[in-house]
Amino acid sequence: MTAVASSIPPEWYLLLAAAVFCVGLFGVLTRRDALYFLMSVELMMNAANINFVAFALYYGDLTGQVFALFVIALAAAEVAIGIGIILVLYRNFGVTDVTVPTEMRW
Amino acid sequence: MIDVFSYVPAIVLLPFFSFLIALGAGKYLPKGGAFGGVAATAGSFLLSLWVLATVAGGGAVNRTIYTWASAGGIGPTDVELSFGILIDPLSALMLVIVTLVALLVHVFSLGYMNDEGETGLPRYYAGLGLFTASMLGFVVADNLLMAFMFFELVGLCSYLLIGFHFREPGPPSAAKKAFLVTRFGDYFFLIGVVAVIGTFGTAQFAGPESFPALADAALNGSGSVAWTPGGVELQTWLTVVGLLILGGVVGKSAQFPLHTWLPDAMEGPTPVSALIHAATMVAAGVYLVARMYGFYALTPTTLAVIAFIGGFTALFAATMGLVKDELKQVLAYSTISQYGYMMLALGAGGYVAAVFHLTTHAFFKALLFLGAGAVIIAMHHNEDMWDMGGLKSEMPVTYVTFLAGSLALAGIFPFAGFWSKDEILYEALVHAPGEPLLFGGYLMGLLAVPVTAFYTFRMVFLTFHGEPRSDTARDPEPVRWNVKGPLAVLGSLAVVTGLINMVPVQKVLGLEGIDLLHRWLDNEWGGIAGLSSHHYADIGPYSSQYIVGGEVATVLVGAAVSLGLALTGLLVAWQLYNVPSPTEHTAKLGGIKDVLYNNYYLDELQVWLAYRTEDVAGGADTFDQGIIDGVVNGVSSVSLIGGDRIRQVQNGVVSQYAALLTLGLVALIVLLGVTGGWFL
Amino acid sequence: MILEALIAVAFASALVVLLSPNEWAGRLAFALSLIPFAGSLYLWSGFDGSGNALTGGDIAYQTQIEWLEVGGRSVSWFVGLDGISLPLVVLTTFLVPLAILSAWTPIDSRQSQFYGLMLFMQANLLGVFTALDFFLWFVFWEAVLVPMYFLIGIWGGPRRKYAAIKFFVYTNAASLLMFIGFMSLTFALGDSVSSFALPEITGAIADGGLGSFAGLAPETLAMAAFLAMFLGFAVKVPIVPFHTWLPDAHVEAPTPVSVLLAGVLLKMGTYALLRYNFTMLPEQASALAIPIAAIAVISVIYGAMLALAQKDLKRIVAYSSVSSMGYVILGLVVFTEYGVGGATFQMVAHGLISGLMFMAVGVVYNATHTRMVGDMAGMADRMPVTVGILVAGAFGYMGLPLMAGFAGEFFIFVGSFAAPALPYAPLFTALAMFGIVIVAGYLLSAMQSTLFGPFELATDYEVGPAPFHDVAPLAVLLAAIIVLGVAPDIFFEMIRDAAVPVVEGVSVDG
Amino acid sequence: MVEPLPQVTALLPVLLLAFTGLALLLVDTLSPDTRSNTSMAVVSALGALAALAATVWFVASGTGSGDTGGAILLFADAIKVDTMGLFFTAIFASVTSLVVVAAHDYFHDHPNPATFYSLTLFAATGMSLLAVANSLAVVFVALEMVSLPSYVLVAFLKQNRGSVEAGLKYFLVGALSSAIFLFGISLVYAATGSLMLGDVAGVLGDIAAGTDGLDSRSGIAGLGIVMILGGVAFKTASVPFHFWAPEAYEGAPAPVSAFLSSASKAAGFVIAFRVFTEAFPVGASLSADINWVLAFGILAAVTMTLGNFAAAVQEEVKRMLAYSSIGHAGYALIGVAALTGADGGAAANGAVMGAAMAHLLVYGFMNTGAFLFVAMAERWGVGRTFEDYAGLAKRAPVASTAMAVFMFSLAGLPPFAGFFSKYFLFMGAIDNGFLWLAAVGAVNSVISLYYYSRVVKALFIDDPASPTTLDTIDVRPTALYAAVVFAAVATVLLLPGFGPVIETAEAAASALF
Repeated sequence: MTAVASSIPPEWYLLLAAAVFCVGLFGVLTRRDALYFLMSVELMMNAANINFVAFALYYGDLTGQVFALFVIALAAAEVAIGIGIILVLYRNFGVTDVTVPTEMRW
Repeated sequence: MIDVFSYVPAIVLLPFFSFLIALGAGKYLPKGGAFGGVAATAGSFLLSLWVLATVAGGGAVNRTIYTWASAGGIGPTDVELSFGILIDPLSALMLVIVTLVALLVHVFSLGYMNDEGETGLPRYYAGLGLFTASMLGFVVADNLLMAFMFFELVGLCSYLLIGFHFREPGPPSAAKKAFLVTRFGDYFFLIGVVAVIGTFGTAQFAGPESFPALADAALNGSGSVAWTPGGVELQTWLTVVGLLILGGVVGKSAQFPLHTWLPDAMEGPTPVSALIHAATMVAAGVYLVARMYGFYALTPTTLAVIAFIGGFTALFAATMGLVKDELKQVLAYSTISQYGYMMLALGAGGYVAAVFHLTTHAFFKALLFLGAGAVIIAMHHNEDMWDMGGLKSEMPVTYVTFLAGSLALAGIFPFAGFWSKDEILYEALVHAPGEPLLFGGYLMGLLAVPVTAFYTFRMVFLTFHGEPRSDTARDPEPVRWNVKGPLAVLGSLAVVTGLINMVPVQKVLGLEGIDLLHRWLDNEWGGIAGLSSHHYADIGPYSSQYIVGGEVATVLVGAAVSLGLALTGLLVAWQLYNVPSPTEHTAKLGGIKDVLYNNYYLDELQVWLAYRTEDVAGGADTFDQGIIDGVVNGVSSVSLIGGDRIRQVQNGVVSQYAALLTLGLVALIVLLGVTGGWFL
Repeated sequence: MILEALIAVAFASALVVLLSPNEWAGRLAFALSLIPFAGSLYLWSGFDGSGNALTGGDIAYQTQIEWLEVGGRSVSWFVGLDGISLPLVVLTTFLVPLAILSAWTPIDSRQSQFYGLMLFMQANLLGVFTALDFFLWFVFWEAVLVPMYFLIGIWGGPRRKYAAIKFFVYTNAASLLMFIGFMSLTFALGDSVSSFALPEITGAIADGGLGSFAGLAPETLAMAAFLAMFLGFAVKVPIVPFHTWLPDAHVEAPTPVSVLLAGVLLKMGTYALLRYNFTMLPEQASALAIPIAAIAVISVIYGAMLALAQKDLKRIVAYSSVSSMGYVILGLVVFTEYGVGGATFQMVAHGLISGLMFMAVGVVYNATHTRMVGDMAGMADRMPVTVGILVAGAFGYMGLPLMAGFAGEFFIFVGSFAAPALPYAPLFTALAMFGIVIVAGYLLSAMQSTLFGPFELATDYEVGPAPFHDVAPLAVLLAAIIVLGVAPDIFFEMIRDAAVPVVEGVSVDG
Repeated sequence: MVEPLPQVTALLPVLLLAFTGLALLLVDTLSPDTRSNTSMAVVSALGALAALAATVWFVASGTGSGDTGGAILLFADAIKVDTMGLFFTAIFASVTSLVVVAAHDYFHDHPNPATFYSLTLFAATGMSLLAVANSLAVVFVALEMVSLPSYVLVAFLKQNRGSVEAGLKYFLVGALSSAIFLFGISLVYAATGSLMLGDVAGVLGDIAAGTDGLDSRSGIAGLGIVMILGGVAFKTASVPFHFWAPEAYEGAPAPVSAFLSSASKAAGFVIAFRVFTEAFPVGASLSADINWVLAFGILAAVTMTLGNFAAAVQEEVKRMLAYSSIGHAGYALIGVAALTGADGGAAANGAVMGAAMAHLLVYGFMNTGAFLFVAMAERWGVGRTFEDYAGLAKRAPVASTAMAVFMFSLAGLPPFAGFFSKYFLFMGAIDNGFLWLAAVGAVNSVISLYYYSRVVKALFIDDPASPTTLDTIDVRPTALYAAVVFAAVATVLLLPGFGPVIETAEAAASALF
C-alpha cells in the first residue's frame, strides 16, 4: 500500500465520511426538488463507500472495496427507479417538488 | 300401636296438596277447589286432635325427618341444616287452634267468596291452603331455621291473600307494605338465626343439644358455646341475639313500631283477615317467643323489653281503635292491642298466660272477624259503621255470637278473654316490683283495659243497636249456614275457652287441678324435658311478690281492678252510643282526634322514610352514571383524542418525514451514546 | 372422552345451525341443544370425582392430551370435572335450551346466525367450566366474547352498538390484566412447573415454589398477581366499581342473550375468582379479606340501591345481579365450607333465578313492547300465568325459603357470620344481609306498579296471554329453582366436598 | 434425510422464486402477445407454491437444523441456510402466492399486469435471499433487491395520483433509509474490519473484553449498529422510520399493500433477528456498552402505541389497516426487544423471538387476507371508508365472515391463530421480565380491539347508507375469493395447529443464541 494512504490515521477517513454523509443529509432535509433529493442520497451512499474503501485498505482485506463496487451498482439501479418515479410524479402532479403531493395524510 | 307422629307431616302436607289442587285444577272443580281446602283442613284438624290426644297420653316427639343441607364447616363448628318435627303440649295445642280456625275460615269462605260471586277463587283457595300449610309447618318446626323458613312463607301467603283483589289499586299496595314491613323485621330475625347457628352450632329448640339448653349450660358455667364475637361478653351477646330474633316477632305480631302494616292488611278478604289475625301470621310471632322461651328466659333485659313493647303496643293500638269508622279497622287495632297483651305476658314471665290468651284470642278474634264478615255481606261490602245500626234484629245469630266475642275481647267475666287477660295482668303485677320496664308495661296494659272495652262496645252498639242508618242496613242481605255455622262454633268457644285455665278460681277457692292449661304446659301429661313452664320459671329471672296481702288478695284485687275498668269502658260506650241515633263524639277529643285518626302519623313517617331512601337511590344512580361510568367512557374518549393528536404527525409532507426520521435516529444515538458513554 | 364429545357436539351443532335456513333454525337449535343437556345429565349421574380438581382431588372424566410446547412449558388439552365445575356445566346446558326457546318469539331476523352463535357460545362456556389447562381455559374464556359481541350488536336494542363495544373492550382489557398477572405468577415458579396445567401450578405454589421475579420478592409478586387477577375477574363478575358495562349490555341485549349473560357469563367471573385467586393464592386472599369483604358488601348494598332507582325492568334485574354477585364474593372470602360452598351454590341459584327473571320480563316485553315501569300497569290481568311465574321468580330473588336463592344466600350468611378468616365477619354479614330488604323493596314496588292495579298500557298493542313456548321455559326454570331450594344437597354436597381443600388453604388460628 | 442432495439444493426455494420471475419476464418480453393475465397469474402462483412446498419439505426434513448437522453454509459462508431462514421463506412464499392469485382479479382490466407478477417474484426472491444472508454485504444487496421492485409496485398504477404519491414517498424515505443503513454497515466494517456476521460478533466480543487497543471502536460500532437498526426499522415500518407506511399502504394497489405489509415487513424482521443475534450478540453488545436491546424496546413501545392509537381514529379501512400493521410491527419488535443478556437466558430469548416469528407467520395470513378483502372492496367499487362498508355482510356473507376472522385474529381473539401468536409474544416478554413491555402491549391490544371491531360492526351490524349502495357488488371475483377464504381458513386452522409452528420457530430462534 502507498505510504500516503497508510500514513493518514483512520479517524480522518471516518471524519471525512461523516462530513460527506452530513452534507448529503443536509441536502435531503433542505432540498424540495426530487432530483436534488436523489443526488443527496447518492452523496450519503458514497460517504459509506469512503469508509469501505478506506478501511479495506486499513485492514488489508478486499471485501470492503468489492462491496463498494456493489454499492455503486445498486445506487445506479436506485437512481434509475427514482428517475422513473419522478417521471410519473411529473406526469400526474406537473411538478418535481416532493412537498407537493400531500393528498394522503393523517 | 301406630305412631301418630309419623303422620304429623301429613298435617302440614294436606293443606299444601289442597294448594296444589286448587292452583292446578281449581277452575275445573266445583266451588273453585273450595272443597279440597275444606277436606284438607278438616283432615289436618282431625289429625291434630289425634296428636293432642296422644300428647295427653304422654307422648311427645322431637325428631329430625329431613336433611336440608349436609354437614359442613362454618368456621367455629360444623353444622347440619335439617327439618324436623317437635310435638309437645304447646305445639299440639297450637296445631288444633290453627287447623280449627283454618277449617272454619274455609267453610266461611264458601259463603263470603263463592256466594258473593268472586272471581279468581282457585287462586284464593290455593292461597288459603298454602297459608295454612306454612303456618302448620312453622308450628311443628323443631329448629329455628325451619321456623324462619315457614315464617317467611307465611309472609308470602299474606302478600298473596292481602293482594287478592289485585285489579284494584289498594290491595297490592297493602300487600307490599305488609311484606316489606315484616321483611324488615325478618331481617333482624335472619341475623338472629345465623347468629344462633354460629354461636351454638345448632338451631334445635329442644333436647340437651338445643341452643336454649346450651345457652343455659354456658351461663351457669357447666358448658360453653362454640363462638362469641370477639370481646363480647356471653350474657350481652345472648341478649343481642334474643333482641335480633325479637325483630321478626315485632314485625309479624305487629308490635310497635312495625305494626303499621296490619290495619292496611284489612284490604284482604275478611276471612283472610280472620285467618291472619286470629291464628296464623300474627300469632306466629308470639308463638315463636313461646317456642324458644327457654332461651328468652335466660336474658332478663330481653324479657323486660318484650314486656314494655307489649304493654305499650296494647295501649297505643287501643287508643287508635277508639276513633275508627270502619268495622274491620277497629278489629285490626284491637288485634294489635291484644297481641301486645301476649307480649306483655311473655315479657312478664307469664308463659302460660300468654299461651292462654293466644288460645282465647284466636277464637274470639276469629269470631269477631267472621262476624264482621257476615255484617259486610249483609251490608253489601260497606264497612262504615255509621251506615249500619239496628242489625241485631235482622241477623240475630251474627249478633249473639258477635256479642259473645266482644265480651270476650273486652274481658268481661266470665267470657274467655277475661280469664286470659286477667292472668296476664296478674303475672305482670306480681313480677313487676323492681322491674321498672315491666311495671310500666303493666300500667299501660291496665290502662288499655277500659279503652278496649270502650271501642269494642262502641263498635257493637254502632253496628247492631239503634236505628238503621242506611237502606242496606234496613234490608240487609241474608247469610247462609256456611256463615252461621262457623260463627256458632266460635261463639260457643269464645264463651267457654276460659274454663280451661281458671287459675283465679283455683287460687281463691283452692280447687286444685282446674288450671288445666298450666298443668298441660307443665308437662303433667307428658312432654319434652326443658320445654315446661316450670323449667322456664326456674331459669327465669322473676320472683313473685304480692303487694296487697297474700296471693289470694292480690288475685282478687287484680281481677276486680281489671274487671272494674272493663265495665267502666263498657258503660261509657253504652252512654254514648247505645242510643237510637248515635252521633260522633270524637270531636270532643279535639286535636287528639286527628292524631289518633292518623295513627300518630306513623304511616306518614314510614312513607317519608321510603321517599328519603328513594332519594338516596337516585343520588347513587346519578353518581354511578356520572362518575363511575363517566370515568369508563372518559378513558375511551381520552384515548381517541390522543389518537387524533398522534395522527397529526403524519402531515403528508415527505421532507418533514425525513426530518422527523433523522431527529428520531439522532435521539436514539444520543440516548444510547450517553448511556453507553461512546463520546468519552 | 364424554366431555370432549359434549363440547364437540356443541361446536358441531353451532355450525349446523349456522348453515341451516332461517325458517327452522330455531327448532333445530333447540333440538340440538338438548343433546348437551342430556350429556351433562349423564355426566352428573356418573360423577365420581372427589375433592378439588386444582388441589389434587380425583378429577372426573379427565383427559389430558399434549397440545403444544411453548417457552419450555407444555400446553395441553386438559379437561375434567369436580364438584365445583359440574353444577355449572349442568346449569349451562340446562339454560341454553330454555334461552333458545325464549328466543323463538323475539328473534325475527337472521335466525340461523343467532342460534348458531348461541350454540357457539354454549360450547365455549362448557370449555371454560371444564378446562384445567390455563391456555385451553383462556382460549374458551376469550372466545365467549366473540359470539356475545354479535348477539348484542346485531339483535340488541337502540344503543346496542355502544353496549356491545363497551362490553367487548372492557372485559377484554380485564382479561389482559389477568393474563399478565397469571403469567408473572407462573414464571415466578421457575422450573418447578413444566406445564400450564392448573393443578400443577396450584400445587407448586402451595409447595412454596414461588421465587422472586422481575425484581419482585415472592410475597410482593404473589400479592401483585393476586390483585391483577382479582381486578381482571372483578370486571367480569362484575364487582362495583367495575360494573357499569353490565346494565348497558343487559338492557340492550335481546332477552335470550340477557338470560345467558346473567345466568352463565357472570358466573365465569366468580368461578375464575374461586379457581385462581382463592384456590391458588389463599394467603393473599385472606390477607386482603377486609377490603374484599368491604367491596362485596358495597356491591350488595350499592347495587341494590341502584336497582331501586331504575325504571327499566331489565335494568332493575341487571343491577340486582350486581347485588347478588356481592354475596358470592363475601362467601368466597370467608374461607369456610359453607361460605365457599354457598358461594358456588349461589352461582347456580342466581343463574337460574336471574335467568327466569330476564326471561319473564322478556315475555312481558314481547307483549307490551315496553319495559318502562311507568308505561304499563295491571299486566296480571292480561297474562296471568306469566305474571304468576314472574312473581314467584321475584320472590325467589328476594330469597324466599324453599327456593334456590334462599339456600345460596343462607349458606353464605351462615358460613360467613362466624368465619374466623374474616375480621368483623358478623358486621360484614349483617350489613350484606340488609340487601334482602332492599331487594324486596324494589322488586315489590316494580311489580306493584307494573303487574297489579287496573290494566293500562302506554302503547296501543293488543295484549293477550303469551304463547306456550314462551311460558314453558319459565315454568321449567321455576320448577328447577324450587327443587334446588327444597333439596339443595343435590348440588351442595359435591360442591362442599370440592370446597373443603380450598378452605384448608388458609390456616386460621382458633 | 436430505444428506445425499448437494448442499446448494438448500437454496432451492430461492432459486424457484428467482427462475419463476425470470421466466415471466422472459415471456413478457419475447412474445408480448401470447401473455395473458390468467396464465401469468397461474405460473407465478405455481412458482410461489413450489417454493413454499420445497421450504416446508426442508423444514419438515430438518434441513439446516441442529439435529441434522446444523446450518448449511454456502458461497464462502456468505449464505447460511438454517431453520429460521426457511421459516421466513415459508412466510414469503405463502404471502406471495396469496397475493399473485388475488392480483389476477384485481388487475383484470390492467393493460400490462405481467410486470406486476415478475416484480413481485423478484421482490420475493430478494426476501428469501435476505432470510439466508450471512454477511452484511449480502444483507444489503438482498435488501435492495426487495426495495427496488417494491417502489415500482407501489407506484404500479401510473395514472393514479394516489399510487404515484405513495410510490414517491416510499422511494424517498426508502432511499434515505438504505443510505443510513449502508453507512451503518460501513461503520461496523470500520470498527470490526469484517462483513461476515460471525466475524463481526467475534471482534465485538474482543472490543467488549477490551482485548485490543482502540476502545473508541465501541462507539463507532455502536453508531453503526444504531444506523443498521434504522434500516431495519424502515423495512419493518417502525417508528421513526414508519412515515412511508400509511401513505404507501393506502396509495398502493391493495394486493401490493398486502405484499408489503406482510412479506416485506417480515423481511425486515428477518434482518433484525439474524443480524442482531449473530453479528451483535446481546451479551457482547451489552458488555460493549451498546444497549440496542433498550433501543428496540423503546422502538417497540412507541411503534405499537403510535400505530394503534392512530389506527383507532381513521376513517378509511385501508389506512386503518396500514396503521394497524405499524402497530403489529411494534408487537413483533418485542421479539428483539425483550431479550436478556443474562447467561442461561438463551432458552427464554429463543422463546420470545420464536413467538415473534410465529406471530409474523400468522400475521402473514391474517393481514394479507385483510388487505385482500380491501382489494375485493376496491374491485367492487364500494368506497374506502367504514361507512361505505356498512352492511356488506348482507351481500357478501362469505367474504365478510372471512374479514371478521381476520379482524378478530388481528385483535388477538380466539378461536383464531392471532390469539396464540400475540399472547405467546406477551408471555415471552413476561418470561424475560419485561413486564412493562407486556403492559404496553396489553393497553395497545385493547385499543386495537376497538378499531378492529369497528370493521366487523360496519360489515355485520350497521345498515347500508341506502338500499342501493350494495348493488355495486355485482361480481364474484373467484381468485380473490379463493385467496381470501384460503387465508381465513389458514388463520383458523393455525390455532389448533399452532404446535408445529411455535415449536419450529422456537427451535429456529434458539439456534441463534
